[in-house]
Formats: sequence, structure tokens, C-alpha cells
Amino acid sequence: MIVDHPDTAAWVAERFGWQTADPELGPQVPADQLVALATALRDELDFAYVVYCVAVHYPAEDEIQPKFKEGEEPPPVIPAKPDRCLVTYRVRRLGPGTTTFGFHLWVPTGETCPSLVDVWAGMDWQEREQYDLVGVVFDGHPDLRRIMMSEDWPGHPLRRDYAIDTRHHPWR
Amino acid sequence: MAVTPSPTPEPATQRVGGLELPVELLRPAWGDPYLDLDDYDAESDVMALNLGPQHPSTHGVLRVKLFMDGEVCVRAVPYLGYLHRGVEKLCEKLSYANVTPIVDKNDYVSPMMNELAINMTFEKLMGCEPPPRAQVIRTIVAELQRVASHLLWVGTFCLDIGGAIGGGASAFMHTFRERELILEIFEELTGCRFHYNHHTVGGQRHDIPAGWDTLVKQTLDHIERRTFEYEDMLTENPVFKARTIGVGVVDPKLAMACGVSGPVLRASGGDHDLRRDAPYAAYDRVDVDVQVRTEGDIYARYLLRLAELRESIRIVRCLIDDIPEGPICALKAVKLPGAVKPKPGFAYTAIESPRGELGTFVVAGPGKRGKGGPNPYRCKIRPPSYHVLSLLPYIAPGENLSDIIAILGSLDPIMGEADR
Amino acid sequence: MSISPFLWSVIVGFVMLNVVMLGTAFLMLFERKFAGRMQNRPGPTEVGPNGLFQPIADLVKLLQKEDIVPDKADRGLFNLMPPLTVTFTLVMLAVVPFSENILVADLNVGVLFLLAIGSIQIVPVWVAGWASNNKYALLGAMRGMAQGISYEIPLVLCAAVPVIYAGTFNLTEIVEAQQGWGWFLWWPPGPGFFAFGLFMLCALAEANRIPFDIPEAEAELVAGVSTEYTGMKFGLFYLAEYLHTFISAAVASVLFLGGWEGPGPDGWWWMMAKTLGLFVAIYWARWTLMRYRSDQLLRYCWVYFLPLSLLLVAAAGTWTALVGLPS
Amino acid sequence: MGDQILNAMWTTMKNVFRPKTTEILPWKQTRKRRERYRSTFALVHNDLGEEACIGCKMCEKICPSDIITVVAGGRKESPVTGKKRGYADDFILDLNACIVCELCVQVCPEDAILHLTVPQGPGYTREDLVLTMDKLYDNEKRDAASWGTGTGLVAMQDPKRGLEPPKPKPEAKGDKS
Repeated sequence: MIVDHPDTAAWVAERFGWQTADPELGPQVPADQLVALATALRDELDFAYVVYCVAVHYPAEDEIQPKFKEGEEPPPVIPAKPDRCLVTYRVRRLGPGTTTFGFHLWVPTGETCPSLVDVWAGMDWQEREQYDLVGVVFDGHPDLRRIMMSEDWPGHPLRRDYAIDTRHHPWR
Repeated sequence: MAVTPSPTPEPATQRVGGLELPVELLRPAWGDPYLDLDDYDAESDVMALNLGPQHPSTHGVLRVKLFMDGEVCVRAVPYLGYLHRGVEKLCEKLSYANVTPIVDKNDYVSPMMNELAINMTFEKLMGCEPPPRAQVIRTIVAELQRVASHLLWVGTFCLDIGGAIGGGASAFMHTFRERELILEIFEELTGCRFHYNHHTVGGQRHDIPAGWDTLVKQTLDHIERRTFEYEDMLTENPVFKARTIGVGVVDPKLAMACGVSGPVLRASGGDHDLRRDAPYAAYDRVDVDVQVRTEGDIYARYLLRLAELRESIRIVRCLIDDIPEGPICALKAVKLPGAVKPKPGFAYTAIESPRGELGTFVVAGPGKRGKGGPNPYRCKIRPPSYHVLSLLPYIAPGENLSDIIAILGSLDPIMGEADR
Repeated sequence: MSISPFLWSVIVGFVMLNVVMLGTAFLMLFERKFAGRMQNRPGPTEVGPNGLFQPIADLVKLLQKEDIVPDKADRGLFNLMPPLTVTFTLVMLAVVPFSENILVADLNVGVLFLLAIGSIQIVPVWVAGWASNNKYALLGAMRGMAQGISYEIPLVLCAAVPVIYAGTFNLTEIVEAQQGWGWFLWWPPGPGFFAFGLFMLCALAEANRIPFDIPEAEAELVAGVSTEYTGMKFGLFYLAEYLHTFISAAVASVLFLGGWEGPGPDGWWWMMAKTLGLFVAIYWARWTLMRYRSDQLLRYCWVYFLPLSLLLVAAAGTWTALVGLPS
Repeated sequence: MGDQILNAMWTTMKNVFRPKTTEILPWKQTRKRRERYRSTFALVHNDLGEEACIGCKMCEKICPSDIITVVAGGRKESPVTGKKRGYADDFILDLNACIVCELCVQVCPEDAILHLTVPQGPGYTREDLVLTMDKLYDNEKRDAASWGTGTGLVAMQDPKRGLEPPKPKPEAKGDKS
């Protein structure tokens, strides 16, 4: 059943109750609801076309106490953040008046992200690429192999802690 | 608007890209594409054939592991990465202004498109709008580049089906002869024939020289005349038709799910073109007549690309006569690596490259003192060729080896942008 | 001065071998120039005046290339096959008459000999593909085998048309039966014309020429049977292919275009002119057309060419039965 | 079917009689490059006849391929004007990795580095393509400077260009006439 809803963010807020902070990123999705949202977007809102899946690595940050002058009320402490990845997706409704819709989730290092291969076939290689380059493990992907680097490549090159001049063996 | 989610979606038809299409299983017909040769019965007559990375017609360094039953493919597993140059990592280390000449090398058949795509994203992050003159010049060079790219495709595709020693080579040389004229135009405009570094954040780096529009018009007239020669040589040629009609049919539903756009999608019936549907640059000034065919085979892709070539010529002719006066860049010329510092944020823009949706997703990271950093935090280039190649495991099984080469050629993958 | 027929054969054979081999080299140069002009290029220009000595440079280059034999290849067969292809092709030359006197052997079953040797050509190509121990070479060899065997049949049947008209297998007598302007191409009207066209098509397929160059389809099969061959061995395959094309053109002009007979004084010049004309036409088509797929090729052969050639033989036979052999 | 094949063959035959479009060989070429064509580099002298490069290292910083090495020589008195100005002691440009992006030309404040419209001659070793300061100043004598200069490019990209009454285009300082 196709719903021709002009504002996807409003539709998502209505349906799932997630608010959109940054229109470029879209709503933040809990990991267990990701497949449900994706299926709903594909089947009900006609988002049949995969644009991308991008993982962005953020290294761990310590707790930060912002500076303040003596005698002032100390501003709230910015809490420490673990080593994590932002996984953002974007899908597109094709045809005249095309729109895209993005959504994202945060995946702490060590946890897995649900795979969307069963929803959009094009997520297959996108997720493989993000696994290869950023190191996000997609749970449920049938073929999570490296795609850009060789199979025995150490590390994931697009992580922030991977120095650009890392020495490596010449590729076979 | 209240929406009642249907518990069981009806698997009859689905409206995708303005089409009513039957929902079908998006799995390859020959089983799971991820199996390796070890999973095959040793008694069976399946032969593993390594197509590439060194092979005359894999368009660079694509490697496809084909499992063949005689000459018929039963499974195709593409392996990428032989041209991986770490462009995205490099973009994280370079300043915004320096990224442009680097991404030029991604899609080395249409470098203008790469520059345009990434600079549009930077402009969105910066919140600046290029002046109208720059917008029109951008559109003109993009369309000229599309002409050049499609010309090159016609030539290389003929090489794929016609052989390097034979009629294919003749068609190849003829299209290169015409493409050369476009490169001359770019040489006149930017000083380079291939990797131009013509776009910059906020506009263009080179204004059009005197007499350039006359040169463009003359060249386009010439190319349009010559395209009729390709029609004579290819379109009605029975050998060409025998090799292309009905071969490599791509289902539009599958194409969309795989993220395939551009000529491959439009030849399959998907009515989608970013130039018309989400106009960028100066495409809102012209009516883009989107070519759509429904056959979905190689011949349809060929005809569609020829039609698009003519359409691009028409768009350039519409724009070339009234280029608005004014500056060509909204920002001051780059004098320092850190001249461009957008605020932290996320941006995605997409353009219609000759191969489909070429998008760039950029995360602008924080810099010192709450301002933006001088280089992108993460830069993701979304290349159309990458998605087009992911079609291969689905459409290659059941085809002859010769047809697989023809299909691969017709998909027009550029390994430079697929591997990045 | 009389000369013994055997000695004459030896002399003609020696001269013909050298002339044809050298001529083929320069035909290659001609083809490259011609193809260059078709593509608005000058072609080879550097070696000698306007690139005239390019074939010699090519030969020198091929001779000094490293000779690589793959580890797992069948060494003996692998090395034997390139010379064998050239030998078989050159043997065909023995019965092709270039004029009344310029021929090596005046066999009275000349046509049969030609066709027999022509079909044996498939074997070295196939064995070469097999012995290379390379999948691409193997695929090319298999394709070549299927194609060669299939196209042999219409080829033989088309060659039977002039044989029926002339009432002899002897090539010299076939030419003499076409005296004056009585070429089998147009007289008797009908079958000869189509048989000529079909013969040329099948000869193209036999010689692996575009649009039928399936065994070495370089876009798909890298270089087909000659993938693993380097240097002069590759050059020999190349030479054999050119020779085969040249001889096919020569045979077609003997069978259908009246050989050395022509307006004005008869002689080898007419034969050469006709052969070269056909040769140019073959290359013209080669540099214009694409390549068929192997299954399409076989389908055309068995579905269209074979029935058509049978029909032509029947028509020629009927004509001969009604009108009679030429006196 | 036959007529279409003949049509195709006629097309190729037409091309036989067209003029050739390829150049013979690079060292025999007669082709005129466009005014903006950019190939190799030259360091130039300014109007006063002294080295225009002031060793400011702008080009070294902007270069995406990181191929320019400038050794700044510090401020010295100019023998011509007598004023103090910077000099470059050494200037090395590795053409092997150059991507001809024109950014070094654009950022140069003194128009000291220019592109040439003629290519650098080929060499037998990689070192032949490493342009030292001497080679760069030798290239100046080839008299084939490309159109692009730092001031010219900046003036062209001026965001106010054409909006106010056009000023006379500043003459390129380092451009030899």
C-alpha cells in the first residue's frame, strides 16, 4: 500500500514517534526498529531506491568540563563518549518530484548494526564497503566480506585512528 | 494524515518511480550469489573462469569470478578494489579546496561531474550559492561532459562486441574523433584536456574566453551531424542488433533496489532524472526532456544514450546564447589551504552524472575555537558505477560469455569511481 | 626450351611460396593502412618511406620476443601447432592455379584436395587451444572447432556448384569452363551468384574473420587460442590466418570469377586482381562489422546456410541436367 | 539485412577519404595548444629582472600532491631595488606526481610560478622529471607561458567582478612580454 506523503519526517514522527533534529541526517532510529522503519519506507512510502549507507567513526572522548570563570555557575559537564560509529542511511523515492529521506543510528564499537540487505538489495555492497572501510559489523548480512581492501588487510582504513601513512605490505 | 499500516503488504504490484511493477523476488535466479566454488558438486561440470583483473574488456580492473557451465554462466561474483586509491581517506586529510583536483580522478571519463558533485556539497555546507553565471557555465560544461562520456561509451561498447581488430575499432576511433573536439573545448576553457580543476567552492575558476560559445556551437553542430553516421553504422546494423536486442534485460524493480540510476534505469523504464526531478545548477532554466525506454536490454541502453547525447546538445544550445553576466565565483579565490571552512554539519547533494546519481555525503568536522575545520571529517562519494556493478550477480547468470562482456560494457562501469 | 613438368612444379612452388609469404606481409601493411584511413588515422608511418617496411620491423620484433611456454602446457603439441597451421595453409596453395602455367600441381581432384586440407586446418587450432592449458584458449578452441565443422558443410556444397557446372574437380578445367565472360558468378544465372556469396561467408567463417572471428574474439577470450603464444609462434598463427584468407579469396575467384580469364589478354594479372579485390572486400567488411555470438553463428549455419546451399546444389544440378555440360 | 550492412560499409568507406585527425608523433607534432593549456612549470623573473619567487611557501602548503619543496632563504636586500625581500634558496617540483591542478599558480602572490603550454621533455630516469630551480628557470626561456597567473586567476574569480564598474585588468607582473 503506497502512501503519497509529502513530508516523510512528519510521517515518521507520526508513525514511530521519532523527531528529526538535522534534516540531513533524519531521525535517530533504535537498532531494533531499523528494519521495521526500512520496510515501512519501502513498502508504504515507495522509497525503492538506495542512495547510500555511510558509517562515520568517532573516537572515544573524555569527559569535558567546559571552562568557566570563578564564581560562576559551572556549566554542565559534557559526558564522556565511547568509541562509536554513526551509521547514516539515505533512500530515495524516484520519479518526478523525487525526494530523499535519511535516517541514522549510533553503533558503539563492539555492537552490531542490523543489516538492511533484505529490504534493499543495493544495501549489500554499501554495507560491505562500510564494514571494510570503517569496521561496522552488520548483523544479518549474508556475505560480509571485504570489498575494497584485500581479505587480509589489517585494520579499517577510514577509522579516525588509522593514520593515512600507515605502512602496509604491498598488495598481492 | 493517518496511515494504517497494512499487516501483510500485497505482493501484487508496486508503484516505483511512476511505474506499476509486479513485486518479485530480488534474488538471483540461480540461487545464492555468495557461494564459492567449493560449494559446488565436484562431479558437476562447472568451470571457474577468472574474468579480469587483466582482461581486455573489463573496463579497467574489474574482476569477475564466473562459474561457467560450458559457455553459459551460472554464477558471477564481482571482486572490486583493484583500483582502490583511498580517495575518501585522502579527502579527510586534504583541505576543501584541494579535494577538487583529487576527486577529478574518480570518474575519469567525466571529471567535470566529480568536481561539480563534490563542490555542490561543499557549497551546501558553506551555505553559499554560486552566481548565475557560474550556474549556467556549470550546466554547459556538465552537458558537454555528458556528450563526451556517452560518445566514449558508444566507442568502448563497440570494442566490447566488435573486437579491437575489426568494426568495433572503427566505431571506437570515430567516436573518439568527436570526443576529441569536446576535449578541445575544455582545453580552451580550463587549460586541461582531462583533469580540469575547473570548479571550486562557490563557482568556477575559469571564465569563458572570448569566442568560446561560437566554438561550442560549431562543435556541437559537427558532432550532431556525425551522430547520424553512427546510426548508419550501428543502429540498423544487423550484426549489432543481433548482439544487443533482448540481451541483458534489467528489471526496473531490481535496478531501483540495487540503487542503479542513470541510463541503465531509464532504459528499463524508470522515469527518473535528477536534472528534471531535482534540478541543480541551471537545469531549472531548461526543460530537460528525459528519455525513457521500456525494453531494458542493451539495445535500449544504446538508443537511450544516443538520444541523451542529442538531448544534451539541445540543452547546451538552449543555454549557450544567454549566459548571464556577472562574477563566476561567490567566494574569493582560494589563497590558503584553510580558506574554506564550513560549519560542522552534514550535507548530501546529488547530480545526474552520465552514469547515474553521483552523490557526495560530507561530514564537516569541528575545528579550533568552535569554527569549522579546514578539511572534511568524512567524505563519502556515492558512485553510480558501484551500484551498477552490483547488478551483475543478478543479471549475468544464464548468459553466454560473449553476452556477459556485452552486458558489462553496456552497464558502463568506470572502475575509477567504483573503487575510488 | 622444354622443362620437365616436375622441375617446373618445384620452381613454381618455390617462387609462389616466397611471393605469397612476402606478399602476405605487405598485405598486412596494406590492411593496416586501409584500416587507418577508415578510422581517419594515417596508419603505420615510421619505418621506411611512409611505413613501407613496417612488416619487416614487425617480423624482427616478433622474432626477438621472449618465447614463453606455460608451465602446465603440453610442450610438444604446444610448440608443434603454430608451424603446422602455416604448413597446412601453404599446402592448400599447391593446387590453386594462378594461370595456365603458374600452378604447382594440376590435380584432377583439386577442389576436393583444397576442401580437405581446408578442413584439417581446424585441428591444429583446436589442439593449440587444448595444449595451452588455458581456459580462454580452450573456450576459443571449442568455439573454433564447432564453427569450423559447421561451416565446412555449406562451404563444400557451395564449391560443388561450379564443380557441377564444369563437370570436373580439376581447378584448371573449371577456369577453362568459364572462358570469356562466362563466369559462374552470373552464368548460368541464379545459383552461381548466391553460391558465391555463401561461399565467401563460409570462407570468412573458416578463416576466422570478422564477423565470424569467434575463436579469437579478443574482447571476450583475450586472444582465444593464441592467448598463451608469444613471439613468432603467435606470428605464425597470424600469418596462417592471413594466408587462409588470401587463399580463400583466390579459390573463390577461381571457382566463380573465372580465374585468370578476363577481358583482354588472359593471365595471372587477372587472377591477382580478382583475388586482391576480394581480399579488400573482406577487410572492408572486417573493419566495419561487429562480431556474432557463437551460438548465433552456428544457428545461422544450420538453419539458413545449409538448406540454402543444398537448394543451390539442387538448382545447379537441375540446370546441368536440362542444359547439359559446357562443351 | 544486406542493404543495412552495405550502408554501414559505405559509412566506413566515406571515412577513408576524410582528412586524418590524428597527429603523427609527439616530436613531430605541429598542433597548436590553446592559450590556457597547462603543462609543465616555469619560475619567472619579474619586471625588474630579479627572481620573482619570494619563498613564501604558499604553493608548498596548497599542493594536493605534496610535491613542491621550497627552501626559504630569508629576507635579503634586493640588489635592484635595495629593499628587503624574501628569496627562495631552493625550489623543487616533482613533476612525476603533479596533477596539474593549477592551484600553486593561483596562490602565488608574486606570479612567480607559471604553467607552460609546452610539455616537459621525457627523460630516462625519474630524476629527469624532478624540476629543480635551475630547470624551472630554464623553462622560463622556452617562452611559452600559459595564460594563468596568480593575479589573473584571482581577478577572474573575484566575487564582485562585473558587478561594479570594471577596473582595468591588472597586468600580470611575472609574465614576460
